[in-house]
Order: sequence, then structure tokens, then C-alpha cells
Amino acid sequence: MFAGHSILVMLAVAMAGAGICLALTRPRQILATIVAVCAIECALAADIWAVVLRDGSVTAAAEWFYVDAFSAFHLIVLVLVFLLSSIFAGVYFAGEAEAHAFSLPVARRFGALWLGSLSAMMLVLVSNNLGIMWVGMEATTLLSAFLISLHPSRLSLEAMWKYLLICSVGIAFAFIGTIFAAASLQSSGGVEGDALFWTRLNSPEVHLDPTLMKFAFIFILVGYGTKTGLAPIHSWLPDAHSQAPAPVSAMFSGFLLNTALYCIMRFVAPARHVLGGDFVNGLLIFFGTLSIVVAAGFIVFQRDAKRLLAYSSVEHLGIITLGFGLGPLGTFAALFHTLNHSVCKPLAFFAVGRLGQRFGSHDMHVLSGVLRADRLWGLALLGSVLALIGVAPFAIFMSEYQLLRAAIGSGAWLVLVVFLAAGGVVFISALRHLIDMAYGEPHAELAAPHNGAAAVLVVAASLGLLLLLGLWMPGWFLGALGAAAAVLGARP
Amino acid sequence: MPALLETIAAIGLVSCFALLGTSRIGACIRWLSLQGIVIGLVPLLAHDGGFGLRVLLLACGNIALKGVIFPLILLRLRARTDYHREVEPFVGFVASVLFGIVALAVSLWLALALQPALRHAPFLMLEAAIFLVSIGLFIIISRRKALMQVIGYLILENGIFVFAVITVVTTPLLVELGVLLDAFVAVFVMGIAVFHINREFGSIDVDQLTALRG
Amino acid sequence: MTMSATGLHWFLSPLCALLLAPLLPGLINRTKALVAGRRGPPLLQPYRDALKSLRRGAVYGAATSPLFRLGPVVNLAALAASLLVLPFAGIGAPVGFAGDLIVLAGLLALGRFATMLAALDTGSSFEGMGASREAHFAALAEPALLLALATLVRVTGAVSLTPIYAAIGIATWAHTLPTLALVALTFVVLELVENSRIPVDDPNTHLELTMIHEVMVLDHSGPDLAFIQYAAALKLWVLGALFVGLVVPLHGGSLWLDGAAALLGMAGLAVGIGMVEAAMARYRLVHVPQFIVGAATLSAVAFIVYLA
Amino acid sequence: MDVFLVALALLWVGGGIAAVLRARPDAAQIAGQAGAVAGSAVGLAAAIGVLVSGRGETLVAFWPMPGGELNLAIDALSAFFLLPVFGLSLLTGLYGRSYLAGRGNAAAAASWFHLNTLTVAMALVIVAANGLLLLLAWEVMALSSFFLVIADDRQASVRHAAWTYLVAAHLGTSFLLVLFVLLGSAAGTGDFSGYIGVLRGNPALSSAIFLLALIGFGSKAGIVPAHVWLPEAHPVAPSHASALMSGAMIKVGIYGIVRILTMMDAPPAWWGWVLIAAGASSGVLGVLFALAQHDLKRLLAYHSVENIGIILLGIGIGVLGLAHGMTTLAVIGFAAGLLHVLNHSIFKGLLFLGAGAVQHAAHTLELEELGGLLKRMKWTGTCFLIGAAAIVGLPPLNGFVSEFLLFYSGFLGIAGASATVAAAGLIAVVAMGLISGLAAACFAKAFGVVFLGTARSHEAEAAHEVAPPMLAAMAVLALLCVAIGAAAPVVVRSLGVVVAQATGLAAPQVRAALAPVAGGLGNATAIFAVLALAAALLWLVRARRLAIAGAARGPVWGCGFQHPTARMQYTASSFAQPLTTQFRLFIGSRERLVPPAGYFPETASYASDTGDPFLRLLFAPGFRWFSRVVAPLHVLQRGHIHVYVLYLAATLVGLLIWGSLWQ
Repeated sequence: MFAGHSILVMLAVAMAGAGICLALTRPRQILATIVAVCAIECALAADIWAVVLRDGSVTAAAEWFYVDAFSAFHLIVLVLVFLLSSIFAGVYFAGEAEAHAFSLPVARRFGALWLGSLSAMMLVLVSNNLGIMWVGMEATTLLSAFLISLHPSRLSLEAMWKYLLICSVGIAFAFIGTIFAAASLQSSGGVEGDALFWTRLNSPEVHLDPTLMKFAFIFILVGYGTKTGLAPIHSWLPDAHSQAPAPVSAMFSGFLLNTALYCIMRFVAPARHVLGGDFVNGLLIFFGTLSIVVAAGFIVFQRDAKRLLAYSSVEHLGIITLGFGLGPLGTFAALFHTLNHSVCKPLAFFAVGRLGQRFGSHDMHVLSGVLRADRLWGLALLGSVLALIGVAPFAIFMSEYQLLRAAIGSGAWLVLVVFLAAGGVVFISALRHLIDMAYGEPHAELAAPHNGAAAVLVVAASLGLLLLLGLWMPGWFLGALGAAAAVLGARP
Repeated sequence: MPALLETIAAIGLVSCFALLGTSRIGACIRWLSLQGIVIGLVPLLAHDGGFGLRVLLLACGNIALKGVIFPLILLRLRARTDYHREVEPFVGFVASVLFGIVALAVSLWLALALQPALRHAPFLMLEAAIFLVSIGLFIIISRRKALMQVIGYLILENGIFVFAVITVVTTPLLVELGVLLDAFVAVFVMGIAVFHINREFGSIDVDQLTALRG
Repeated sequence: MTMSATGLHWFLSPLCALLLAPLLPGLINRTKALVAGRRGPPLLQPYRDALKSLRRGAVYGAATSPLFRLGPVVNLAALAASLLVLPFAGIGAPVGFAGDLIVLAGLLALGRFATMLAALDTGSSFEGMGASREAHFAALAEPALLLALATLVRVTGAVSLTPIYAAIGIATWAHTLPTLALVALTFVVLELVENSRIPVDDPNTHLELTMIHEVMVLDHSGPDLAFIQYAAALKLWVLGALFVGLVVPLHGGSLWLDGAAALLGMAGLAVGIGMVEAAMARYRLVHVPQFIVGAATLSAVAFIVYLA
Repeated sequence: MDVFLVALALLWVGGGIAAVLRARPDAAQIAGQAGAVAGSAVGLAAAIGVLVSGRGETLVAFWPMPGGELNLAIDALSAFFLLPVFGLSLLTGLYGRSYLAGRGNAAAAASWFHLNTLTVAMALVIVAANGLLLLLAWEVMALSSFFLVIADDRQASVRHAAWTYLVAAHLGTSFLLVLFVLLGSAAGTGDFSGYIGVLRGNPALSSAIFLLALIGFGSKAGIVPAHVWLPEAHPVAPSHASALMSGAMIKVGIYGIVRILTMMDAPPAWWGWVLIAAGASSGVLGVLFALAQHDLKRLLAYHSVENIGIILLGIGIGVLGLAHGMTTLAVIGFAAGLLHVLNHSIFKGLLFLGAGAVQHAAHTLELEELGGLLKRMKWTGTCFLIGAAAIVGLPPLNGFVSEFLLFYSGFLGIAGASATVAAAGLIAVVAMGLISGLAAACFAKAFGVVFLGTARSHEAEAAHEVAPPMLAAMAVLALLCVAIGAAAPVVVRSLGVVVAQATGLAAPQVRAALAPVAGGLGNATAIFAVLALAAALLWLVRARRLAIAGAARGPVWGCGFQHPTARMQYTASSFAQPLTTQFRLFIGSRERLVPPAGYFPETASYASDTGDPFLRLLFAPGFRWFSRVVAPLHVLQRGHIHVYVLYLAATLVGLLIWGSLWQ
């Protein structure tokens, strides 16, 4: 199939799926539909990726859609996260307590919003026009808001309101940034009309106004950074992640944050081009490091498992941002880390969510002896958290190693020390909780677990992938990462 | 037509001060709708490119949404939710107005700073845009009621809209419509959220929403 | 294997030790008695005691295992073996090689370890107490011994006992008097500590609570006891020889003269110890460590004095 | 190299099967044991092959990982360090099944997977010739041993110990990360050959790398104060795992230090001093802490710290010799250190297996609960006695040989020309003297209280001899202790090739330097032969006399106590009390003394309890302080949405101001 079309088909399928979910009459059907749609999206995304890797980029609908190696890579991660999360959603909602019964209206709302968010994120990734990209981004906020309070309760509503308001305001700023960017092109006598097109903005022959570009980038960074969860504007993140149903938290950590970061990175190339590396990299390194440190500090005194994972997301997004600021090798490491984190963190949320259902709480003092209570999800929790805190042979160890190479390569000694110190803090405190959760005797007397094939599949696939990438990086994958990094003007 | 533009800018500023000063939500909403209508006219006057179909459509859409539909939604919402209809700010009205004056000065300065970079943006409008944004933020930060925060957000939106219209000569229609759609959905969603909050908490005082900490 | 003594004389030094060692306790006790104004036991009393208990049968406590019987044997064998590296007077050691001083220390430690285990094997609290004290003081005495030897090594530049003692002559004393004197003092202290003489321990007391070495061997009887008594004498001899070789640095070349001088030296040492025992009372146990550590410091000072 | 790979494959297949078959524990245990034994045997053959032939083997293959390459190399040094790894793995494999037989559950079955993985990882660390590969194996090593430590996870103390262990491992690894990344970016490659290229003739970089290595690898080796995880982790792991960890794994840390040293030019003198200081402090403090313990395995763990100190003393003197160009000194120093690596793995493995046997038989390791086991567990007791005598460094066992070398190097330094070297030598000699004296005291206590006297509890009374495979494993190690002691000259001579590589000196030079000391050891062994002869003779005499005069069992003069009870025996605490009180300053043990009062005292008791002072006074307060420091962060997240939006605005304004100032 010709890739240009498959972009359109991809979007169409997602939206159609959202519509169908509203029409279906059985929760099970809806959950099945979600999985099916995500599977199709996977195939399409793979097709697009293949084409992109072959001939550089794919455009469609008269330049409105444009996919290069960078966005194609994110696309793959996106569909992967959604596929796994959708499969898990089936497992999760089947096990919901009566209080949170997964009734038809709830199911419909979930299905529609879920696939709606998917299509919105896809729109962000494939759109060439920065305006449309912004529209998509705002749409993800609005659509995913009600996923948080799928079962309205005081806490979930509080979390949802904070998410909604803070992110909307932030993204409004991002729009100002976008306008500044367009203006910077225009005021330097650029051709009118297509001022908002990234291909145009990024083409080497145009000349941009540095002042405007500078402010543009600041607004973009703060605006989309809010949604990326960069400290100190991450405050909505732990609330939303801790209150949303597990599949939703997984999807948030797994890709929503990365989508926002992706938008920032779209502006990095032209900004570097105009302002030189120091300005942009300096900002990225600063916010990345700050996020790592703040997250480490907060992780020390967490009690709720999902909050802990949320702060860990702040940390890891900080790591990725930091990587993007550390030159070619850093960019490569950041992309690698993106994939690893997006596979690992959802798994952790799955495990905590599922175990939380069985123990009736996410409090880490209540969760105990999970390996005995539920071997499968216990292993998932153990493996994913160990991977998250950077234990080899899991892939995150490798991407952090690459990041260290980048840091030393660019002589960022202070950053190196801070990174390792914060990493140590996270390791110490998270491991303490992990051991007490995973091992020992469960406090509560629980029925024997019944984990279907779907659950096993999710766990095995995620852990397998993490192990594989930690030990073995196929050449073509390496090439793909390299190409993606090259889009940001960096080739390792 | 600079004269008209200046009038619009003036009305915009006045409406902001009114929003800062009034203690009743209903009044706030009405001022907001006035602001919306006036702001909606800007595209028609901003560029002397004449009235294209594009511009017309844009203007009508804005006026319809921000001048009419949003206020109606908000009023309905207020009728449904808010029992005592005071704004109940953290920051008193006088202080708010004082802040407004300061903000005005600052945005003046900023506009001056930006002017050289954005040559063909009418100066007053630029200032008004910045002012609107800052006031929107201030209201979100300083008001207790969820409803007022929505209003603050809309003021912010207005500011950004003005800014977009006067700086970027021509943005593709598709984008404009997309932005409008988003704004609409945003208000819609926020409305539902406020409604839910009111049902759960028995009020829309967001200061009660502090259970999630640390 | 370097024959440090010419011809057939190499076995003389161990022979002297094996034959004459029991004379030392005899001499000590005799001196003590004379100073105290008594006649005291005959010089050969230790021989008699040993032979008598050798002929006796043995009684073993209920708790003991074969290790209890093995202890005295190993102890005596170790001390006997240590004679092979011990230079005596002009007569060098039968076996002299680089590092033999380490072997000497090792053998002493082996004997001590065996004795301690045998004591613990009785399961009685008194033997246990004795073993504990022995372990305590030995742990402090070992560094002292090594320090003293290290100083001699530094002075003579040799790492084997025989050459070390061969190298120490009147001339050496002449220009390193303070160093050697301090080392000699250390050896005296070690002689007293390792053989649990007054002022460290009183072998003739009858209050087990205050004993160190004697209380460890209370339960031994018969041949075991004989071995222990003989081993004690040998230990006196071994450490004494280290001291005497240092303070009687006569290498006239004539075997007999040197030997005679050395024997006289040993006798003198024994008499001296007797005097000390007669003159002094034992320290309270808590002061013994300070006594030993003091000795170690003497050697450290000696070393530093020489280094500077 | 193929043989080596086959060994790893066998180990891992066996472990894998064990992990898969966890549903059927017995089958799983058989598979795991088979893999461990067979694989280790093959691996041992490979290592010995390299040592004998003297020809190193290498394997370079592509590894699709940026900065990494599948680059393996077995040279003499690696082969030498492979000996304890595979040797102990073989014996622990032999030992393990009977030991785990008590708890034939799924977890026990799975523990084989971790055990074999640990062996594989250690072997890979030792043969890796690429920084990233080494790091990966290093981490796997830490992880698999972590799972072994937490095997008995129902007790909170075990979980805490496992946590301490993995934290220590991770903090150490982060230094190694910096080390290898730094070298890699300087050399532009991850391979050791490249490292050598940049390290030669670059003293500044070399010193930095040396310090990083000392901390990173040293934390695994257990240098004070990074030793705190040892006494936590080793006691709680299954005993054969403790044996493997204490006997082999901490040596991998030593290997790392030595390997890094081989990559550099002749080291500056201060490295030697640093190593000697670390060695002396670790040695003395380790044995002092050990004295105060009354859990057998904790005590043994602290002795590992002590022996690591001894090893470092040797290496330190060797480095000092290299720095001053004193070849003989360098050679003998390194020889002492390396030989002690081997020896310690033998007798410490033996002692841990013995402790396991005791636990298996008497269900406790609390010294005050044990006693009189020698009569019930003759063979275990004998093996343990040999191990104890060896670790104390008594002739004629293997411990004495390496300590002889160390003393000898010390005396050489003292006899030598340079005054500074003489001072270093004196420090080494005195420290060693103190260490061996204290060690003797400690093991007199340990062996005496556990195996001698009478039982202090019913469990100890009911103890029985353990299964033949366990005995076999211990017997082999005991025999090795004796054999190395007896064949000392041969052993020392054959160290030449390893030492040559460690020091970078020419083989003939090394052989020339080792020849005299080997000769000396020859004489020593002769003397020990005489000793054995004399002992035998005396035994005969004694037997004859008693045959005539008769030997009776019965009450002896127990100072008037005609009916001694078990409770009258000297306890471990009391035995060590004089020394622990004397060194209270260093040990910081908390003593509880209830002195007898009045003429007819009812009760009087003495007990001492020594938690690790570094853990108690340094690390734990540090952690508490840190969590106190970060606690105020709460304030940033109080739940007020207005404040959050304010953060947003503030960030924006701040950035805008900064941006407008930025040029």
C-alpha cells in the first residue's frame, strides 16, 4: 500500500473506531474493537515506518501531512503503547470491582475517548502544519480528561480538573509560541501562507528572526513542557496518574508525555538553526536535570505506588529531555530511552493497577508479598521497577549508559554527577519499597489469581522486549534511531 | 481604520478592568461576552487586506462563539451550580484592579519591546493582547470559583486570538477553524467538569480540591 | 638447605636446647627460693616432674574429644621444630633460609592455638577463661615480637635469623646502642609474657582465677602434662635464645668458647628472671596489656630511632 | 575459548531447566546441579589449560550495541581468577542439592538458576575485554546474587539485607559506569586495548581511573567502609551461595583493580600507599568486628573483609615496589596478594560450607546455642578445624604460605635501601602480625564454642552428621588447604606467569625473584615434615605409656566443680570480651553487663552486641538526614491549583526575562 494513503487511512480508522464504540452495545465488544483497531494501526504504522526508512519521508494531502524518521519512530512507539494498553484494558476492566462496574455507558465513553485520544496523538505526529499539531495536542488534553475521571469520584474529579485547566493554559502558551515562530518566518520576508509548515520553517534557505524565534521557543518549551511534565510545571502529573484507571495512567506515562515532548523537539531544529546550539541545549539540559532532581526528591517520601511511578515518569522524561540537549549521541540515547521507558512504565502501571484491584489499595504498605499473591503480576512489577531504576540487563540500563557517554563526550560533568546522584536516590528509595511490596507474605488473604492468556502475553511481550533491547540492538533499529536523530540535525 | 481599532482596544481593556472589579459572576459573564464580540471584529480591521470570505467567516465564527454561545453556556452553568453568586477571590477587588494597572504598564513596555520585531502589528492591539493574556492568567490564579477560572481561560484565549490575528498575516483557514473548534470543545468539557465537581462537592469552590498532595 | 654451622656441629644447638631447657625453670625457682631465704627445689626438679608425670596414667574429663589429647603433642612438636631455625650463639641454626623468622613465629602460633583449643575442649569455664586471656595477650605479643625482629632486620639488612645474629657483634652494639638495647628489652618482656612469668602471671599460685597459662592445662594429666611441662621449658629456651644471641654477641670463631658464653648467658637470664620474680608481684590483669603494648612501643621507637 | 563457552552454556542450560521445571522441584534440582557441576568442571579445565599452556585465548565478535563489542580474552590473569570461580561453583553445586533438600520447594529449585547465572556472570566479568560487556556482566552478577540473598524472603531482616546489598552494588556500579565511559570516550573504543592506548603516558587520567576503580571495584570486594553489605548479605544467603559469594564474587572486585593496574604505566608511589592504607584498615577492622560477632556466618563475613585487607596489603606493597623499581619486592608483593586470593577462596569456601552444615544439623548459627559438635559431626568438625587453622595462617596450611609471602615482602622492604619503603614494610608486617594474632583468637573462639565443650542447646545436642555430598565438597577443600601448604614451593613457582602479567615484568625476572622465596618455602615444608614426624612420635610414646599406665574417663579437678553443666562453659561473648573491651573504640560494640552483687549474687550476665559501626554511625544517619532534608519538598505540592498555575506563570516570566537578557 502506498504510504501516503496509509497515513490518511490510519487517522480514518482511529476516528471510525471511536465512532463505532459509541454504537456498540456490549462492553466486551468495545474492548475487542479497541484491540482490533490498535492492531490495524500497528500494521499501518509499520508500513509507514518501512517506507520512511527507505526514502526518508512521506507526505500526504498536499504537504499537510508529513512523516519523517523522527515522527515515524514516535508513531511506532505510540501504536505499541496503545496496543499493549488496550489489551491490558480488557484484563483490567474485566477485574473491576462492582463499585466501578464497567457498565455500557462507561464502556462507550472509554472506547470513544480512548480511540479519540489515539487519533489526536496521531494527528500531532503526522501533521506538518504546526497549527494543526497544536490543535491535535489541545484535543488530546480535552479528550483524555474524562478518561481520568472515568468513574467520577472526588479525587478523580480533582485530578481531572487540575489536568484540564493547567494543561489547557500551558498549551495556550504553546500556541503563542507557534504564532511567534510563524511571525519570525514572516517578518523576515518569508513567503506568506505556509508560514506554519514545519518543512518550510526547517528548510535551510529561509532566514528566521532570532528575537522572535527565541521567544517562540521559550513559549513552546513552557507550554508543551507543562504537558511533558517538566519540573517545576509537572504539578498536575502525579495527581492525574494516580487517579486515572491503570490503562489510562499507562497510556499517559507511556506516550502522552512523549507526544508533548515531540512537539517541543519539532521546534528545536529551527531554533538551533537560528539561535545556535547553546541556547536550546542549555534550556533542555536545565529543565531535564531539574526534573530529574525534583522527581528524585519527591520519590523519597511517596506512599502511593502509582504516585511513585508518576514521579518516576517525571524523572525519565527529564532524562529524555536532558539527552536531547546533549548533542548527537545524546539525541540518540534520548530516542532509545523513549522507547524503553514507553515499554517499561506502562508495564509497571499495569502491574500496580492489577495488584491494586486485588489488594484494594495502591498504598505501598498494603501491597506486600505480591510475588506470592499473584506470581505473574508480581514478576511484572519486580521486573519493570527494577528496569526503571536502571538495573541491567534491561534496556534502560543501556540507554542510560549511552546518555552517560553523551554527557562525558560533551564534558557536562556537573550534569553527570547530578544525574548519577539523583539516580542513586531514586534507586535507594524505590528499591526499598519494591522489595517490601514484592517479597514477604501478603498481609491480606487473597483468592488464587486467574490470569488469562492476554495478561501473560502483555507481561511476556513487554519484559521480553526490554531484555532484548538491553542485550541486542539490531542494525536496522540502530539505523532507524540514527535517522530519527538526524532529523534534529544530529547523526551519531 | 485605526480609530475603530483603538476603540476596540479601549473596550477590551475596559472590559478587563470590569472583570477584575465586579463581584458578581453574572456580570463577569456579560462583560466577557461583550469582550468576545468586540474581539471578534478585530480580523475585519486588522489587515487592510479587505474582506475576504476567509476573514468574514472567521469574524462571524468568533463573534458567535465567544460573544454568544460561550456566555450562554456559562450562564446556564451558573444557574445550575452556583448557589451564592459571589466571586470570592483570594485577592480583593481593589488589589485586583491595582494589579490590572501594573499589568497594563508592563504590557505596554512589552509591546514596545516587541514592536520592532513585529512591524506590521498595530501597536495598541499588541498591547491589548498581552494585557488580556496577563489578566486571564491573573484571574485563573486569584479566583476561587471554577467558573471564574473558566472565564479567566477564555480571556486568555481572547488575548491569544488577538495576538494571532494581528501578527500572522494569513494563517490557513483550516487552522483557524481547528483553533475555534478546540476552544469550543474546551469550554464544553470544562463546563461538564464544573458540573460534575458541583455535584460531587456541593460547590464549585476549587479551594476544596486539595486532597491530592505530595 | 644451607648448613650454617660447619661440619657436624649443626645439630648442637637443638641438642643443647632439648637437653638443657628444663634447667631454666629449675634455675629460676632455685634463685627465687634462695633470694627468699629458702633452700628451694633441686635444679633437676623439672626433669623429675616431667618423668614422673610421663609414667603416670591419665584421666580425661567427660566433655573432651581427641583434640584435647592432641593439643600438648602438637604444642611440643611445634616448639621442637622451631629449634631447627633457632640460631644459638656462634652455632648457627641447623636450617637457615630467607624468611625463617616467619616460620619461627608461625610455629609459636601453632603451639599456642593447639593449647587454646585443648583448653576449650574441656568445656570448663576455668580453662575457657585461661584460653581467652592467652588469646588476648598473644594477639598483642605477636606484633611486638615481629616489631623487634623487624628492627633487627633493618639493622642487619638480613631476612634470616642466622645471618641476623651472625651480623650482630660488638661493633654493631657500638654504633646502634639505643636501638639494640630497646630491642633486647622487648625480648625480655616477651620472654616473661609468652612464658607467663611474674609480673604477668604466677605459675605457682594456687588461685585459678588469676592464672593465665596454668589454668589452661589444669585438666591435663599423665604424659600430656609431661609434654606440657617440657614444652614450657623449651619455650623459655627459644625466646631466651633470641635475647641471649642479641646481648652476648661473641663470635670468636671458636665453637666451644662461643657456646660456653651463650650457655652462661642463658643461665644468667634464668637467674635474672628468678630475681625479678622474687622482687616483683604480679600485675593486675588489666595492666598486662599495657605492659605488652609498652614492649611493642619500645621496638617501634627502636625502629624509628634507627630509621632517623 | 570454545571449551569456555561450552562451560557457560552447560551452566546456563542447567540453570534454565531448573527455572522452567520449578513446578517439579526434584527434577529441577537435579538439572541445576548437573549443569553447575558439569559446566564448572569444563570451565575449570579451560582455565587450567590456559595456565598450563601459557597461551591466552581471545574471541572477538560483533555485538550490536553502540560502544560495545563481544570481546573475550582469557590470559593468565583471567585464568587464575577463573580458578576460584569455577572451582567453588563446582563444589557448591555438589553441596547445594543436599543442603536444599530440606526445603524442596519451587523457590529452592529456582535458586539454581540464580546460582548458575552468578557463576556465568562472574566468569564473563573476568574474561570480558570490553568495558560495556564487563559492566553488563557485572550488573548481572549483582542481580543474580541479590536473588540468592533474598531467597529466604519471609523474614524482614533478610529483605533489609538484600536491599542493603543491592544498594551498595548499585552505588559501586555508578563509579564503574563513570570509569568505563570516561575511558571509552577518551579512547574512542570500548576495548581494553584502546584503554591501554590512552592510559599509557597519561598520569592524570590514570590516577583518576585508579581511584574510580578502587572505589567501584573495592565496594564489591568489601573494602572498609564499603564493606557494610557483606555482614548483612552473606549470613542470610543459603550457605553454598554465601560460599560462592564470599569465596569468588568479592575476588572479582580484586580482579577488577588488578586488571586496571595492568593497563597503566608504572604506578606512582602514592597508589601503593593508598592500597596499603586501605588494606591495613580493612584487615584490622575486619578482624576486630569479627571478634565481636556471635553469629557464625556474620563472623565469617567479617573475616572476608579482613582477608580482602590482607590481599590489598600484598598488592599495595607490590605497587610500591613497582613505583620504586624494586622488582623483587613488586613480584613478591603481588605473588602474596594473588596467592591469598586463591587461598582465601579455598578456606573461606570451606568455612561457609561448614557453617552451612552446622546450620543444617543444629538449625542455628548462634554461637551461644552451639557446642560439642565435634563429637557428633566428626568430619564436618575436622574440615572446619582445618579451614580455621588455614585462615589463621598456621603452618603447614595454605594460609601460612601466602602470609609467609606477605611477611617476607614486608621484611624485604624493611631490609631494603629506601626509608619510605621500609616504613611501608613495617606497617604491613605489624598490621599482619596484629591481624593474625586476632584471627587466631577469633577462630579459637569460633571453633571452640561451636565444636568443642558440650552442647549449649537441645538442637546442638540433636545434631547429626550431614549428607556425604556435603562432606565430599568440604573434604576436597580441606585437602586443598593441606596440599597447597605441602606443595608450597611448586605453587609459588607456578605463580610466576600470573605475577608476570599482573606486574608487567618479564617472565625471567619474575622467576628469578620468586626462586629464593620458593626455596625458603621448601625448607619450611621440610621443617613441617619434621614437625609432623615429631608429633607422630610423641603420639606413639603417649599411646605406649597410657597403654601401660592406663587412661580413665571421669571427673577431673575442675577447680572443685564436680558436676559442670553446659551453662558453666565460657561463652563466646565472654571469650572475646577482653579484646572487644580493649578495642571498644574501634568496634563500638554495645555491652550489657550485669555485675554480680552482694555475697550471694542471684544473677550476673554479660552480653555484647555489635552492629556494624559504619552502618550504625555513618550510613543509617546519613540516609535519615537526607530524608529529613527532602521532606520540606512537600510544601511545593500542597494541592492548590492556583499555586500550580502560578508556578506556570512564574516559570514563563522568569524564562522570558532570562531570554530577553540572553544574547
